[in-house]
Parts: sequence; structure tokens; C-alpha cells
Amino acid sequence: MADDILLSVRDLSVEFGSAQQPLRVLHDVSFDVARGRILGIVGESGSGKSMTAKSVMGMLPEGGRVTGGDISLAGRSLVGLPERELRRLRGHDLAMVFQDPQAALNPVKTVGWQIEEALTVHGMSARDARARALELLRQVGIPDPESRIDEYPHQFSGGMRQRVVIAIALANSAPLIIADEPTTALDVTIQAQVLRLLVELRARLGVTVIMITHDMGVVAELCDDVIVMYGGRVVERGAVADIFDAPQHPYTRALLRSMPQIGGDRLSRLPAIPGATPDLSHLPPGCAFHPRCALAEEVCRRTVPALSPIPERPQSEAACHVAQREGRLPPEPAERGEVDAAAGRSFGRAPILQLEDLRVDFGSRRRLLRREPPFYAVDGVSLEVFPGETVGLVGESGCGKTTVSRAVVGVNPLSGGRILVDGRDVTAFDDAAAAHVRKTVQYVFQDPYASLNPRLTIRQILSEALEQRGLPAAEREAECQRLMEMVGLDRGYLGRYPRAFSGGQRQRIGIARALAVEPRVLICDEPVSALDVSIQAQVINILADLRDRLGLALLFIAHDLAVVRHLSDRVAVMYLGRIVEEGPAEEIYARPRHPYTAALMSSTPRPRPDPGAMGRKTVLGGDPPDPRNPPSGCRFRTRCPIGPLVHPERRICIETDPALAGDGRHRAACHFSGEAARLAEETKT
Amino acid sequence: MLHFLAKRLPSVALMLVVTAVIAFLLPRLGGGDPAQVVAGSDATAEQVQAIREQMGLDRPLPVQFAEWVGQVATGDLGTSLISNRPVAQLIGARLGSTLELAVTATALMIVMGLGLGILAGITRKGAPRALLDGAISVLLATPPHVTGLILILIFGITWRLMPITGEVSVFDDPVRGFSYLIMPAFALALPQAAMIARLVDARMAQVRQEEFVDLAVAKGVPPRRILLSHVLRNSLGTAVIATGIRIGEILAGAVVIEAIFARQGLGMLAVTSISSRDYEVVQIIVLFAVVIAVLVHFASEILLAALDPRIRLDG
Amino acid sequence: MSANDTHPHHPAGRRPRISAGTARYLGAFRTPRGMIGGGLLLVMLLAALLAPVIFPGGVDMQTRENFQPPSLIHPFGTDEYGRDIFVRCIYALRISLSLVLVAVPLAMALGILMGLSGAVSRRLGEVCQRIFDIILGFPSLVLGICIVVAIGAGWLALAITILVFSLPQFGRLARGALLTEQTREYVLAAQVLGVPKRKVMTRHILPNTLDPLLVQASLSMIAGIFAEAALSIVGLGIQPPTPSLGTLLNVGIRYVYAQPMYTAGPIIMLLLLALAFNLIADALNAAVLNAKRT
Amino acid sequence: MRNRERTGIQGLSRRSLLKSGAGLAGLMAAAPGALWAQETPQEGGTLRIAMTADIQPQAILAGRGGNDAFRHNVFDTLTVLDGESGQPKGMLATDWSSSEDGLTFTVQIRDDVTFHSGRPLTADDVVFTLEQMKVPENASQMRPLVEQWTSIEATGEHEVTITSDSPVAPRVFDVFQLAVIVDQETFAGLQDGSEIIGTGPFRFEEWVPGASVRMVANEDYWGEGPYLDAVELNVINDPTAMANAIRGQVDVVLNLTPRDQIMFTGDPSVEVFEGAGGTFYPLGIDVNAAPFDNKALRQAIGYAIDRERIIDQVFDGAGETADVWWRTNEPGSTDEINNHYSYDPDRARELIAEAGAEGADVPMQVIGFGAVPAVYEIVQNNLRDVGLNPVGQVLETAAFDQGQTAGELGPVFMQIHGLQGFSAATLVDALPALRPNNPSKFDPPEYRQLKDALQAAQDEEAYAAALGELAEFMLDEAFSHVLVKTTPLHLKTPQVHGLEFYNVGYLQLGQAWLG
Repeated sequence: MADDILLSVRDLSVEFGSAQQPLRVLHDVSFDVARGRILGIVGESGSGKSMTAKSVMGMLPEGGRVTGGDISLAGRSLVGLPERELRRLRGHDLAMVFQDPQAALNPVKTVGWQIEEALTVHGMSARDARARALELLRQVGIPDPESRIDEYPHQFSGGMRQRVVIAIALANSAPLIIADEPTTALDVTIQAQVLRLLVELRARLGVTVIMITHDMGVVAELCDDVIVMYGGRVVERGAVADIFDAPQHPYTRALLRSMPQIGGDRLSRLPAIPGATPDLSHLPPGCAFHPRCALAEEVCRRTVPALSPIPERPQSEAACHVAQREGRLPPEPAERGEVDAAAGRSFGRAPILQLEDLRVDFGSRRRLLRREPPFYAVDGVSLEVFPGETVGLVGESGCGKTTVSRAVVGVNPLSGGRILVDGRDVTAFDDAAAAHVRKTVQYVFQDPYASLNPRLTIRQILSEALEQRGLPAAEREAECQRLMEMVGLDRGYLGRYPRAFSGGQRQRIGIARALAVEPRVLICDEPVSALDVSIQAQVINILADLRDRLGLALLFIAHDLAVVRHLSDRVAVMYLGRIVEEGPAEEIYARPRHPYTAALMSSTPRPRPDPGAMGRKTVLGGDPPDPRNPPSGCRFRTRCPIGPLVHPERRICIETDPALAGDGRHRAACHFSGEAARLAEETKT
Repeated sequence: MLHFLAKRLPSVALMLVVTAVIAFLLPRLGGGDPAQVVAGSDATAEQVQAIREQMGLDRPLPVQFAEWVGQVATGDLGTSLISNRPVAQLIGARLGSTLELAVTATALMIVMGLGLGILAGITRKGAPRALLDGAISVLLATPPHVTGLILILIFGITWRLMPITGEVSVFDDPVRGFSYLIMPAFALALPQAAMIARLVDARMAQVRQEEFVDLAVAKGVPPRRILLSHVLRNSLGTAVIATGIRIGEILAGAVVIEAIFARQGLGMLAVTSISSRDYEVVQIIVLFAVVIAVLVHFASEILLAALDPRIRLDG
Repeated sequence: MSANDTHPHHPAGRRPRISAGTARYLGAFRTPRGMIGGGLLLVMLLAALLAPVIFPGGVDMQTRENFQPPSLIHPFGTDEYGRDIFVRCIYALRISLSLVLVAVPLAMALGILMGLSGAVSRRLGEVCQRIFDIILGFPSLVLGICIVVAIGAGWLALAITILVFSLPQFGRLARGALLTEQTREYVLAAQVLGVPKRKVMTRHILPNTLDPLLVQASLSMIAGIFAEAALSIVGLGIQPPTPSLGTLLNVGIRYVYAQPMYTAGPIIMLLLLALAFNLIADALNAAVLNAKRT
Repeated sequence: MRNRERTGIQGLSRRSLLKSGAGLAGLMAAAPGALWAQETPQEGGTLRIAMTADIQPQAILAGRGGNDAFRHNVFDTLTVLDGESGQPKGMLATDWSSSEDGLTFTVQIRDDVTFHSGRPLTADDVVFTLEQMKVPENASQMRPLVEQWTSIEATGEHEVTITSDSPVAPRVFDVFQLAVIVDQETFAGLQDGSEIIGTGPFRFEEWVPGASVRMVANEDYWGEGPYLDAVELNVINDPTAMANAIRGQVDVVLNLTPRDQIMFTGDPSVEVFEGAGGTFYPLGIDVNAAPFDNKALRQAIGYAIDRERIIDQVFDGAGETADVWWRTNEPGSTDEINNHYSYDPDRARELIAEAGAEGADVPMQVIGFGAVPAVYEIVQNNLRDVGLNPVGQVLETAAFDQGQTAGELGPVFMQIHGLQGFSAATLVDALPALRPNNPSKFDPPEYRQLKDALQAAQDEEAYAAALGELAEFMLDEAFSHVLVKTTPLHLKTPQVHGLEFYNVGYLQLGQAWLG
């Protein structure tokens, strides 16, 4: 690896809890970061990646302590350094960027104050600090810093706040910056902005970055080196290129393969990783991954593999008995036959679900003086779903996709438009209509932890649903068991309470509940976004299977284009309460006709190492405007890469609101829909 | 800011109206017929009727209410039917005593409340923590009158350090004045102080969990500074609001405390007026108590808004 | 799926709890706090109930020995009429306990109704909230005074005062729970399944509101007991000769020099009651938290 | 003239030594002389007095609690009953004489007296005053006596002659005690207190109803003094608060609630002392209401009540048990009479059985004033003891008085009366409980005759005989049990000297001064 090492972590072990029964969260973690490089630390929840960062900062939560190993920054050991020494280092020699920009800034202090604080506590004079703060704001691309420096965090958008947080990290030009999931809380387009900023800064200031993330895509696009963590251990370590090319640890490989790829083949079954991410308090013996590993052998169950170079690929190290013995990671035992579901899937002719010019308004609450005008969270959305078909609904948070879906099942009251379910107008949503909707349309929720009542057993939860279907009590037990098997859960679990299940399993139960009433349409609202990457595939597969087996129609809502693309036959893209593009998945992903779609796609990080990809991306500037007062004309024009921003002469975008147009099946709402495709092309290699 | 005030105003107004109505109705609810009271026990029905008309009691209630509000608003607080003295005079005579008590108690409350709260807020673990927690919980659970009686038993009876009843104005004789004031004031302040302390403590604990505190640590900000400009600064609002509400409670608590310590304050006046059915007095005292409580609370909310840029600037 | 793919969890996860909640509330009384608190309360309840049996002399047994210091026969000594203060304290418990045991549950029921009314009609819910705001706007004792004036001092007035007082706490808790629960996805899920509103209420929302309410209940009991004392001390509560902790203090404080126990006795009772209910509240709270932690 | 040996203040304080608390013992021991010794008075200062009840100028000719500290300072009477001896003492009257048969009574009046208005006092004013005593609106308890007089005439510039067909003296002195001489020109002003003109040592200055009265020294007072510049009467309704006022707010507190004196135990800055006059706490019974129309039951109630305990526990010993309304040493009083109803529950039970009234309800109306409710506590307990079932109701003063004047107090009632210190002959017609049309509805001819006999008695043994007979009759009929007579407790600071209490408890400040 590179010669001069800035940060070196050796056999770091961290424990929590009492000395009697300590909870070990890090096991002999070792890695180096060379100057000027970006190290990615990937892992799922509970893998210990954040804990690693915190121990480097010397900011372990209460009760946490380093019980072994060493951390040395530029040759200076940080472990056991007195607090005041550490304090001098923090912010000066190592800086940190936090996950949630909303929470990371003190709401009652101006951003300027907060940046200056970082400087003054390290001995800079107030005047210099202010000057420096302005400079920093400029550096992180905050427009008009002079006036914004005295504003408060709540006056900044999410992306802007994250820039401020980064500015604080840069303040004392610390050689090492630790970024803990810096983009997880942000939307794709904003994420792209921030990632690009990091790349630029790195290029400009040569800062060294430790990037902690769960997103292989981010790693692939941003990092030079990567360590993969699992169950508090480093399981694989090496250069990004090598690892993505030929992962040497079964976990890494499985993880990469189980991710639906925006470029990959659609509709094929994903090779899912069985089981759930381990809970640090109950790590399996031996290799923590063995219960989920297809290659697991006896030795894996007994002894913990050491992290050491793989004979045939010395540049990367992996902690796997098998790989080390075999010299390289052997291929997995043959996958279960990959059925190409696309074949033999036929859609009904009459739409089962039909939305016409749907409008849902929020706000409009009485105030003392004036009644504030309603604003449309959903503003004239039309959509059709045919039996057996899967329609993906994509968009960033706040674009109104969830509102649409909930309106369909009558949770959000309509303020305009029509809903037809199986040809029958249910807009009124009177009892009869409701009943009709109930048994035709069901819903799968996003958060598997919130969607099951903790006080009811699975049996109770399912029978409640069956009761609605009108199944006599006697038959319910049998049906419950059938449902459990349908979603691949042991019938023996029926008596348990939700808390006994992992996220993936809960999501399955959620699906089973939805299916209990034998609906014909299933609305899935971000069903996998709350799940660990390694679990998502399980759920996606189950949805696919059930869809095909029961001929369900799916309305699949997600922000992750890859996932949507994987499942959908048709895709609709929403922006600011409108559908901006709609059409067959293939076409849209191949030749988007709306710049927003194009931008979304190019913003989505791909888990394929691609140096310089950042440079070619079309990254949208700014933030989505406030839906309360959407821009005139085309709602997207304020961020559009081909709109008036770059082509001032294109007044039309400002003046007239483009309608969905195009040949029958693929339509987009853009005056210059032709150029979008080209935009997308540029992004591709 | 203005928007915020506009939002709060209706509830304040509502509160005032309701109070006015209740206060207005009090004599009619409890007192029977005021005219009868004026006329006296051996008056004939005619006399009573005459007086009723003269007092305008024969007109519809809304009219009387409007008139009454008008009078009160213009500072005419009416006349006690029992002692034939203007209510304003009766109240004026007692105001001083209660003010002395309330002001002292409030000062004590704020000092002790914030003191205890911050102390608890910065001692996170160990025996001192447990001690503080215990102390706060106990004080919290004991209302002013019980605290007062206990104080009397300890300092008044067992040790005879303090005079237990009576009063002297601090302005006439500061030393003796305070010797009379100290116990009731403490009794009033302690539980409220504990309440504030508990809230401040909880809030501080909450703020400590915020990510911006971590960020501050990551900046290398020294603990004391973190405490002051991050933790405390963000806990201030809670303290302010808490205090605002508590002041109202202090006023109410004064009723019992004055009775226990035999202080000739408004509380005592209220009590004696009730037992002597002097509702014209009671109604005004009730009105004042609530109005003051509401206004103080409102004021504290304004202060809170001023402290929090999110409200100050928009919202 | 095999067992290894569920988190190996706390046993609680394994065995179903009987009718969610109830078991754990009972469990609260198996903790030391719960035992002490519950036991204390039980003893006082029994003493109050059986007072006439235990002290056949009755509450008004006057003798020539007034202001006797505490002794074995008279644990709290005797009052101005030579009556045993301890006996009167025990009898006083009847008032205090009867008050809160009647008023607080009523308040709780009413509070839940008003708090959840928002689910039926938003406007109704709003109105209830306003009412709560107004009640809370009144400094506690002032409200009591108004009620006493309106319906005359006595048990009823006190009961109503306590009821009105504790109403908002319950109402707001219920309301709060409702608001959080309503947006819970499992409630939406039930809705989407077409589970009738009433069922959603009773099965999904109500149980989850219960936890905080029960804790609040025991706290309101304390508040109520102290409220009685407060109003009676100033002579606006129970009227003598009926002994209540407040009326005892009302007279006792006058004789505080001659008979300190006349004041100390009722206070000891007050504090014991407070202690009992506090411990119970703590125990319940702990139990609830335990159940929440997954 | 009968000698009215009256235990004056020393006497009282002697008793207080025995009875009321270490506090008194302490202060008596501290400086017995300092309290009353007539050192050379100092001029000046304002004396601040706290009292429970407000003044009632419209009833200045009646004995009303509120007027105790007021009437003899703005007004004068012809004679007063001396607090020390109980003997009549000349004030505006220089001399008086009775005819042989006692039916004619002549009184000489000072010629050097002027009203505060400056107008000199003449016999006409005296006649006017005495005539006013007859007017019902003025509510004088002495009205019955004055009405018995056949004529009141000014037989000279400064002489008034009273004639009657029953002996005028000695009861006339009781009348005089109440008859403060008013100014006929401004008498109307007394009704609303707008104009209050008298001849007393202080002139009325200001009255804030329900709160305070201010009087200033009358420079050209005919008699000795006044030494004070002004007197301030403060009304404080709450007894404890009033007692506490002595700590800085006032110099004298009148009619302290006995239980409050404990607060001043060992406080050298406050002196507790007993005043003259006092209060009756009678328990009346309607002799027409069944089952109380049965004499046995009425007597039973008499025996059932433990008067000693009332004195000890309610009044801290500041008073005496009583069966008769007059002093225990009035001629004709015997121990048998004085202690007729000594506490005897068994006897009570027998009588109740005899009356067949076991477990009978005893509906009682109790005046919610002063210590009466406290007395009731013991009474109801005693009655329950002997197997009756008291059902008490405490009424507010106003409501109770209404019932009392209307004679509608129900079967059993507990009242409170002043006028202690007047002669028996006077009391029997003056006290609401005893007078004709009393709430007990007890007025048989025999009762009237016995009263007349008493009032006609001109010499000691006749008086004694008559009184004895009357007493035995009343006790036997048991229509109103006196229960207890209490002596008022007052507070003063050591700086206050020369307070003078008349026999009936009225306070005169002519010689009072602040040291």
C-alpha cells in the first residue's frame, strides 16, 4: 500500500458494559489510511463501522472503552491520550462529518458562529475566524456567503447544512476527515452534490478521508481503498478495484451480487443472502458469517478466521478459512435456477387500478387572521396499473409518491380527481367503496418495526386480517400457517411477538398480512429501504415470487432506482407532486426523456468502480423547491440542467407548464424531451 | 415572531374570557341573591326588589356581564356587599403582603430551581447524582402547604428559630420582615423549584444526546464551553417556560401558605371572603390570579420565542 | 427458515404474554418497590375501612386528657378535646382515600374519552383540548376555590375539584398516545385491512395509551390527597367535626405549640400515602419501560 | 344600695394566674406592677387597637360587641359600673338620689360639659337619650326597663327626674351604663355614621366601615385626660390574624380567642390579660317542641353537659362553669343553685329514660361565631354519650340572628350573649335568652311574677329570696342552660398603660397612655 501512513489502527478492540460480562463491539480491527486517499468502511447495521470511527475520534459513547490495540495518527498514539490532549487534536488534526445535518448543527447559533467556534477554540482570533469562515463557506459552495453566514441552520436546506458541517470539518484544514454516513440522510440528487463536493475537496486540498457507509455504490464511486466489516470484525480489506472485481470474502461477494444493479439484468431472481445481520450481543461462534454462508464448513463454526492475504490475490486480504485454503474464493454452489420471470407474464387488459388527475392537498389550516392556501402534495397525478403488472413509482422524498399510494387506500383524503378500482369508481370512499377497495388493494409499509403491533402475536395479527376477509374462526389457524409458508416463515413462529423477528422477517409478516385478504393489487411503499442491504434481496425476491404466483399487480414505490428497475414493468417518475415521466422500465432506463429522470439515474451511485465517474455525472444543483409555492411553468426548471439555468433563451420552460406527452406508452413532461436521453448517454461510460 | 404571537393570542384571549365569565358568575353561583344580602335579613320582598332593580340585577345576564367587564376594565372593581367597602380598597390593603411573599418566593424558586437543575444536569452519575435525584423527587412530591407545616414543626417548634405566624412588612422592618417571610417563601418556592429543576435536568440530558453536541466535541470544544453555549443555551427555553407556569402556581399556593402562616395577604382575604360569602371580593381575586398567571405564562412564551431563532425569525 | 435467522432474543420474545399488559401491571407489584408501595397502601386502606372495628370508641371519643404527649395508648397524643389524634388520623384516611379512589378513576375514564374523542371527530377533539388548556391555565387552588363557591364546601366539591384537576393530565396523555398511535403503520395497516374504527381503537390504540395513564393515575391520587389537605386547611374542604387530614391540620396548626403531633400526625399520614402511591407509580413505570424495551 | 363586690382586674389576673397558662404566669411574675401601676402618664401617641367586630353607631344605645372599645371614648354616660367594685360611679352625673319608696329617682348632671360640636350639655339631652332607649330601632337591650318608667323629665337645667311604679334603682344604673348621652341635633348622623357627636374624651374622626375607626383627643374634655393624641380601632375578622397583629401592627388586641394565647407563650413583648365583662354560651331549648316539651329531658341535657371540660378545653380555663346568669355571689345564690347541673351523665340517662326519649334526635342550630362551634363539639359529644342523637348545624351569624329575633331557632340552639356584669334584675328582661318572647318560647305567668318580685325587691333579703326563688324555678324549667361564662382575654404591649375596663367590659381610654 501507499508509503506514508496517516492513520494506522492495529488490533483495535472496544468493549461496552461491565467488566464482568463485557459486550465486545470491535474485535481486533486493523487498517491503515495513507495520506490523500479515501478509505471506505462498509458494513451493515451492527457491523461496528461507526464504532470504529468513534474510537478513532476518541468519542466512544458512555461505557465504551478501548480494551486492546492501538490507534496512531501520524505516528502518534491516540489510545490512552489524556482528554485535553485529545481535545487539542479533535477538529484540528482529525475532523468528523456527521450523518444527519438536521441534528448536527446547534439550532440557536448562526452557522457562522458554529464555524468560527471550531477555529477560535483552537486559538484563532475572532476576526481571522470570521474571514476564514466566509472562505470556508465559499469553498463548500454556499452561494452568497456574506449574507448567509449570519443565518441560522433552520434557514438552510438539508444539503446546504451538510455543506456547513463539512466546512466545520475543514475549518482547521485537518489532515484526516472521518465522514460517518454523510449522505445517508440525503436524497439521491443531494447526495450526488455532497459526494462530488468531497471529491473536489479531496482533489483541491488533498485531505485524507475515512468514508463510513453501508452503500457499496458510494464506495465504488468515491473510495480508493475499502475495508468490509461484519459482526465487529474486518472481513475483507483491499483496494476498491480489486475487491469489486473479485471479492475474496463470501460476505462481500454475496453482498455485491445480492444488490439489484441499475445496469444489471432485470427480473431475474436476486441471489439473496439468507438470514439476518448478527446481533453483536449474540455473535455466532467462529466466523460470524458462517450461518449465512453457502461455503461454511466445520472449521468456520469453530475458529475465527484471521484477516490475511489470499494466496492467489495478495493485494487484498480476507478473513475466510475457505478462501485461504483454496487460494482464492471458490464459486458458490450452483444458484437455484434463475427463472426469467419476464416470460409468461401477461397483463390483464382492463386496468385494475386507475388514478385520474389525483389531487391531495395538505395544510390549509385555519389561522387567526388568514386561512393559508392549500398546497397540493399531489397535483394531478394519473396512473394505471393492469392486473399482474408491476408499476414502479420513483421520486425523492417529499415528491408525493407515498401520498398518492395512501390516497388510493383511503388514508389520505382526496381533494380532486378519481380513483377506479377494478373499473369501479371508489372516489367517494363510502362504506361500499371502502369494502371494495379493502379486498382488492392492500398495502405493505416501509418500516417493518412500526407496521406490526408489538402487543399482538403474529397469529393475532394475521387472524385480524383473515377476519376481515370473512374467514370463519375455525379455518383461520390453517390459513395463518399457509400464509407463513407463503412468505417463507416457519409456522412455528405464529405464537411469537414481532419483537422476536428481524427486520426482514417482519417485512415478510407484513406482506403475509396484506395477502391475507387475497387482494389483487399490492401497494408496496419503500418496502426494502429500511432493511439492511443483505436482507433487501430476500424481500424483493419474495415480492417477485408472490406477484408471479398470485398474478398480483404491484404498485412499487421507492427512491432507489435500481430496486425499482429490478421489479417493474412500467415506471413513473414523480417530481414535486407531478408525474414527469412514465413508460416501460426498459425504455425509461435506456432512453429517459425527462432531464430529471436522467439526473436521478446518473446520481444513483453504481457499485462498479469507475474512476472519474463523478466528473461525468449530471449533478442537479440546489434543492427541490417548496411545494407550497412551486415555480411557474415547468416545476423542474429551477434545477434543470437543460432548462433556463443553462439556456436562458428557453423562456417556454418558465412560461408554460409542459404536459405529459410522447408516443402512447412512454411519455414525459418536458419541452425538450429529446435532449434528456443524450444527457443520460454522457453519464454512461 | 409576530406570526407566533398571532398563533398564541387566541388561546390567551379565550382563557381570559372564560375566566371573566367564571369570575362574573361566582357571586350568582354561590351567594344566592346579592340584593338580599344588601337588603339585610329583615327586609321586605319589596325592598329587596327595589334594591335588585337599583343594582341592575333584574337585567339579562349578558348585559350585566358586559357592564361588569366594562367596570373592571375601567378599574372599578365593585364594592363588597358584606363590609360595604370598595373591593379595590380591600385588595389594595392586602396586596403588599402577598407581593412580598410572591416576589421572594419567585426569586427563591428561580435561583433554587435553576441551581438544582443545572447541578443535576452536570452531575451525570455516582452518589451525588442519586442524592440530587432523591432530593428533587422528594421536594417535587411535597406540596407547599405540607412543606410549610414541616418547616413550622422543625424551625418554629422544635428549634424555635423562626416566628411561625404573623407578619411585618419588610419595608417597615427588614430584619423582622424577612424573619416572617423566610419560611412561607421557602415553603412556596421549594416544590416549584424542584419542578423546574427536574425539567431543566431532563432537558439538559436530552440536549446532551443531540448530535450537535457530538459535533462540538469533534470540534475540540472544551466541556465547560459545550455546557454553556450548547447544552445550557438549548435548555434555556425549557427553564423559561417552566418558570412562567410555576409563577401562577406560586400565586395559588399563597392562599394556603398565607392561611397557615396567618399572613394578611390576598389569599387570606380570599379565604375569609369565601367563608363570609363576600363573593364580590372573591370574584376579583380569582380574576386577578388567573389573569396574572396567564399573562406571565404568555410573557414567558414570548421570551422563549425571542430565545429561539426558529420561532423568532419565522413560524 | 431456521431458528438461527431470528435474532436469538430475550426469552420474553419466546413466550406470549397473557392478554398484553395486565400481566406486566401485576408484575409491577412483584418488584420490591411495588410490594412496599402496594403493601403500605393496602394496610392504610384496611385501617381506614376497619377503623370502626379497630377503634370501637369511634372518632369522637372525648376525654379530659387533652393535649397528652404521644404515648403507647395514644401514639400521636390527644387533641384539644382529649381525643386520640392517631385514631382521628386513621378515620381521616377514609376521606382522603374515598376521595381519590372515586375521583381519579372517573377522571381517568373521562380523560380517556375526551382524549380519544379526537379520533371520532377532529373538531370535538380540538374542543376537548381547549377545555384542558383552560383548566391547566387556572392555578390549581383557584380552580378549587371556584368550585367550592359554586357548590359549597364538602366532599362533593373536593371530589369534583380533584376530578377536574386530574382530567387534563389524562386527557392529554390519551390524546398524545392517540396522535402517535394513529400514525403508526400498524394502525394504518388495520385501517387498510378494513378493521372497524371501534376495533382499531380497542385493539390497537387503547392498550398502548394505557401505560402512561396508569402511572399518571397513581400520581393524580397523590395530587388529589394533597388537594384535599390544601382546601381543608383553609377551611374550604371537609367541614369539622368530620376529621379529614386537611381539617385536622386546619385545627392542629392552631395548637401547634400545645400539641405538635396534632400537626405532625396528619402530615405523617399524608407523606405515607404519597410514598405509597409514588412507589406504585415507580413500579408501574419500571414495568412499562421493561415491556417497551425490546 | 347593694354593694357590688366585683372582682376587678387584679382579681381576674389572680384567676388568670391559676388558670390561663404559663404565658400569663410568666408575664405576671415579670412585672405585676408595670401593667396597672399608675405611674405618671406620658402625653401623646396613637393607640392602635385590633378587634374582631366593626363598630355599630346606629346601635350605640345597645350593648354590641363592636362598640365595646368605641362608645365610652366618643361618648360619656351618666354613671358607669366600676370595673373594680362593680359600684355605680359618677361620670356626667355628679350625684343621684332615690325617694323612700324608690319610685322616684333624681340625678344631677355636670354643668361644664360640652359636646364635640361645642354645644353645652343640658338635661334635655339626657332626657332625649333616655327616650331614644325606648325606640325599637335603637335595639337597646334596656328598652324593657325604660319602658316601665312612667316619666323622664328635666327638672332643672342640669337635673333629670325619673318616675316609675316599680323601683327605679338599682336597675337604673344598668340602664345608664348603656345610655351614652347623644347629641339630639346630630342623632340622625349615627344611623349611617356620617356624623358622630358625643362628649367623650375623643372626638370621632373617620370610619372606614369594616376596616377602621379613628378618634382624636378632645382637648376640652371635662374630665382627666386624654393623654393620647389619637386612637385607632382596626377590624380584623380572622381571630388568629388579629392576635398576630400585636406583633407590630397594633398595641392592644381585644377579645383574643383563648386558644390563640398559646402563641404568645414566653413572648416578653406581649402581655395576655383578662378583661372585665364577659360572654355567656347558653344552650336554649324550645319548651313547646316535642320531645323537649318534657321537662325531664330538658333537665337531662343540663346534667349531660360537662361544663368543666368546656372551660378547660375550649377556653383554656378563662371562664367559669355556670348554671345561673348572674354572679355566683349575688345575694340569694346558694351552692345548690350555682352548681345545680353539675356534670352527671347517669342522672341524665335516668331522666332521658324517664322522658322515654332514648336515642331521640336533638336538632341543634349553632351560631357560627367565636367559640360557639368549639363548645358545640363537646356538647354534641356529651349528648351522644347519654344516648341522644345531636344533629347540629352551624349557621352564619346573620342567619342565626335572624332566627333569634324571629324566635325560630328550632328545638335546641346554642347562642352567645354579652351583657355579663349587669344585675340579675336587669338581665332577666334584657337577655334574649330570658326576656319575654325568647326563642325558647318560655314565658309562663309564674315566670313573669317571679321577675317582678325580683325587680320590686328593695332590700337585701327580699332580693335574695326573690332571686333564689326565680333561680330555682328557672333551673327546674331548664329552658335555657347557661353552660359557661367566659371572661374576655386581651393582649397588650408593655408600652400600654391605664386601660380602664368597666364592669360590663366596655373600654375607656381617657386615662390610657403609651410608655
